[in-house]
Amino acid sequence: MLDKKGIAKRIAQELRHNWYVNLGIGIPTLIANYIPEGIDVEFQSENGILGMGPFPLEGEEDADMINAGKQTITPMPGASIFDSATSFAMIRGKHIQLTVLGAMEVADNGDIANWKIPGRMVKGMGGAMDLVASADNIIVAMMHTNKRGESKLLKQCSLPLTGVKCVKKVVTNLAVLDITPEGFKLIERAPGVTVEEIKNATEGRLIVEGNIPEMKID
Amino acid sequence: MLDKKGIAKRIAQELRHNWYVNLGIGIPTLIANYIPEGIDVEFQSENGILGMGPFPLEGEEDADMINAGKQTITPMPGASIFDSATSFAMIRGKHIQLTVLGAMEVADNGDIANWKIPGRMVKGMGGAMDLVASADNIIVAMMHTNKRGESKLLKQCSLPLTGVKCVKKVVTNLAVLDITPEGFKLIERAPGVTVEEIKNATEGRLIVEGNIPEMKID
Amino acid sequence: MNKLVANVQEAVKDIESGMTLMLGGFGLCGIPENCIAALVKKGITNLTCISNNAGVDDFGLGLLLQKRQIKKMISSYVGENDEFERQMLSGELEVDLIPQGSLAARCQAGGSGVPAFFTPAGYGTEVAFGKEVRYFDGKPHILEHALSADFAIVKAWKGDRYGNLLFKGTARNFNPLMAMAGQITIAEVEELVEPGELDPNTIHTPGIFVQRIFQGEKYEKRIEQRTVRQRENS
Amino acid sequence: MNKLVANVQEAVKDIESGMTLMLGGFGLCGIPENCIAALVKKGITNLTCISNNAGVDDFGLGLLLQKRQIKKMISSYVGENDEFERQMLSGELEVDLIPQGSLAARCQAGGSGVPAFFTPAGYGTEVAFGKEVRYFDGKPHILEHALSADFAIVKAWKGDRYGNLLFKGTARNFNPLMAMAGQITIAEVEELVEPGELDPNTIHTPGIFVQRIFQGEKYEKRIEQRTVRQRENS
Repeated sequence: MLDKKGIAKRIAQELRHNWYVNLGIGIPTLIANYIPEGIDVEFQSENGILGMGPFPLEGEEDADMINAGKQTITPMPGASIFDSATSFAMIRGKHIQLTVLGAMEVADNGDIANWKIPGRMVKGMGGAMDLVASADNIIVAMMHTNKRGESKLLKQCSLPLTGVKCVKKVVTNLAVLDITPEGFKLIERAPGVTVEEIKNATEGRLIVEGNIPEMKID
Repeated sequence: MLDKKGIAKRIAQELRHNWYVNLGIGIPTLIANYIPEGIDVEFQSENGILGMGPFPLEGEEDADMINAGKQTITPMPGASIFDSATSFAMIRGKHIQLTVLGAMEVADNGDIANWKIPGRMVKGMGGAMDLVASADNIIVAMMHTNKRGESKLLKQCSLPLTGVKCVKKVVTNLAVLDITPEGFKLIERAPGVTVEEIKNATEGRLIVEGNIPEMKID
Repeated sequence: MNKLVANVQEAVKDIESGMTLMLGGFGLCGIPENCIAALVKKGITNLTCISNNAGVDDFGLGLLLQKRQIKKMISSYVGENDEFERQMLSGELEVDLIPQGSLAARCQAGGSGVPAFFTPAGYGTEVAFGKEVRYFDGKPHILEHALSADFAIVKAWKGDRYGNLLFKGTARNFNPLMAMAGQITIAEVEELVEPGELDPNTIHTPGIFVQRIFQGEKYEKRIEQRTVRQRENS
Repeated sequence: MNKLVANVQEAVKDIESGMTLMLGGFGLCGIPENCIAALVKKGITNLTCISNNAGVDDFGLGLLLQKRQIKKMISSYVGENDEFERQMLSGELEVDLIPQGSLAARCQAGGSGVPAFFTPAGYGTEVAFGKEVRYFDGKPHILEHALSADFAIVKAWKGDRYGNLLFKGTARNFNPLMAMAGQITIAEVEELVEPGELDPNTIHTPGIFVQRIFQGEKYEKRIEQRTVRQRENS
């Protein structure tokens, strides 16, 4: 079973050289710490920066330099700053090769819900709806089940949708799954996790074909 | 009767303090030379500059600093440069208080034609269609008749239109006319020009009410 | 083209109850602190505020929420604010949540004379309720309309009395877009400079979009998430 | 993110006959001189060129017109070019003339994932033939669609190997918009600088929009209308 760092490490293996990447808040943000050797990627944050670098050294925080999670950051050499319209032109215009975001629920047709629990939690969608409606390559990073042990990989989302038929891949603490026309296709198991455990934790249609390898995470 | 300079001088009287103004190619460009005392205006050129100043001194021409007529210009202190989309955002978004342009024909309902003579002259509309479709205050500067002595102020344009029902005022070598629901309303006569002469040179509906004053041009 | 006003009171003097305001900023980054404080003091109410976020409980637009001066918020993300959530869930506050990219594009469209455009964002979600759907290249899009406001209030780093603005870092965000979309646009700046000091080639907001400008005071520039990395041992 | 290519030949190597190209510039101001020369030399034909103007008889896109390499032009203003007018009136050249603001907005939309938008420009004229008309606030608008291209070719003043670009003066014009809209965008620059040399805060085109960059040579930067004023006697 993976912890959050493990999920981030596994998704980092999906990065390809020269990709522009948008990382959502939470687990996705951790991915920046595990970029594979020899892979050069640039991070976009939708509040208006491309070439986002590490957090500043203590005492060097700049209130005018934050990411979409409102965290203080630094720009890399070669970074650029732009307004919100240009930022979403990048996103909507498919200039970003990978988007990773968290979710409350994912359905086996690629629907995603991650912005609202009616009557209880209404934080808003932020940039998530633009991201999922536009990106060709969307990976969801999340726990396989919620705090009550219920599956978050569903036949159909019960919460208000963020986007329809858009998620391409899900990486959880238990497994890596592709979204296919037939449902969640199991690609890899987390270390020490059995196919049976994944089946039990997955409410949506699950396809298990042949031998399912265990993830390789160092 | 006015010459081109005279037309420009008369239109310059329409300028109001703190207006942003877009001047078309030809007679309109001359207006910049006759800004009344105490009136502060800023000129926009649709190729991407606000705060257009005079031509450069000889030897100081910069190929990267031109106006929409492709003439070398200089920026005024406080000028700004922008791309073509932002430039037309200013125009379409009604941020410009006055647009002056030339025309081949104007109809008495405010239609204008100035971009094409089918089969003979096809230079394109440039920014004219955006300007006339958007601006609330459009003045046409032109000769009252064409080279063959035919009226350019018509019941209906014969040439392909640039815009419909958009012109507010016409200043010609003979007269100043407002466009009203009833047609061209004669406002002023050029020095030495009679109402009769204006009537004879105007094919469209012409309204002459009361005494028509002569223009005051110094 | 002198757009300079003496101070913040002068800048907001004719903002009245019931008006629609756009306010720049992302979280607390790049918000017009002086104007918000003046609006709180003015005590006007029933405002409709278009702003990506709604501040935090005790800063930014949270200050106007505390005093119940806002009737309706049009935003994309309103977490980080308990009072907001309480007013919304209790129904005291109307809230229109829209995708961040659509919000940015709708402000820009409002200032650009583009009344409506198609975007894929929100298709198939409750954001699309009642909106026209059309397919382009086989992909569904929804029609979104331009936003405008009685006043747009933005915060810039530097500006001159012609209204030219330069923003700093990610404090730019929505500010240049909203500056385009206000019937009247007010800019507060950290530093007022002489016309000509800003390089015409790198001005972010040309002065034509700004009607009033003044130099703000005592910027707090609060940081929401102070994240730092360790200094390596030397 | 190294987008640097060795030279212009490398940059245009896979541009083929029949493709659609966007080319930045207004008149001869800010045109990609090196790439145009290389396309002439390559001798490819049947090109569709999206460019505000069509150059003059012996410079800019006029060079491609001379050699009959262009099948179709999508432009707003094509005066200043006799050969162009001859080819168009004789029917050798297809021409789609569109309002300048719509051209700019359609390129920007193409790069921004906005497939269509409404604009008032061209309503009631032949530009509106066959286009949807809709009223907003009582005013008629027409629906215009996004433009895109196999290659966008732009010219910048300075750029770095990440693809970040800075334009100079009014040579900016259509360049940043077209840079957004190319499947592949090629930038030729007068001066190549190291990443970090350009101020992130004032970059005009973020590198994400550029796939190839190289330093151009021997810029002629021809002036179409050399207008000057007299020096006052001193």
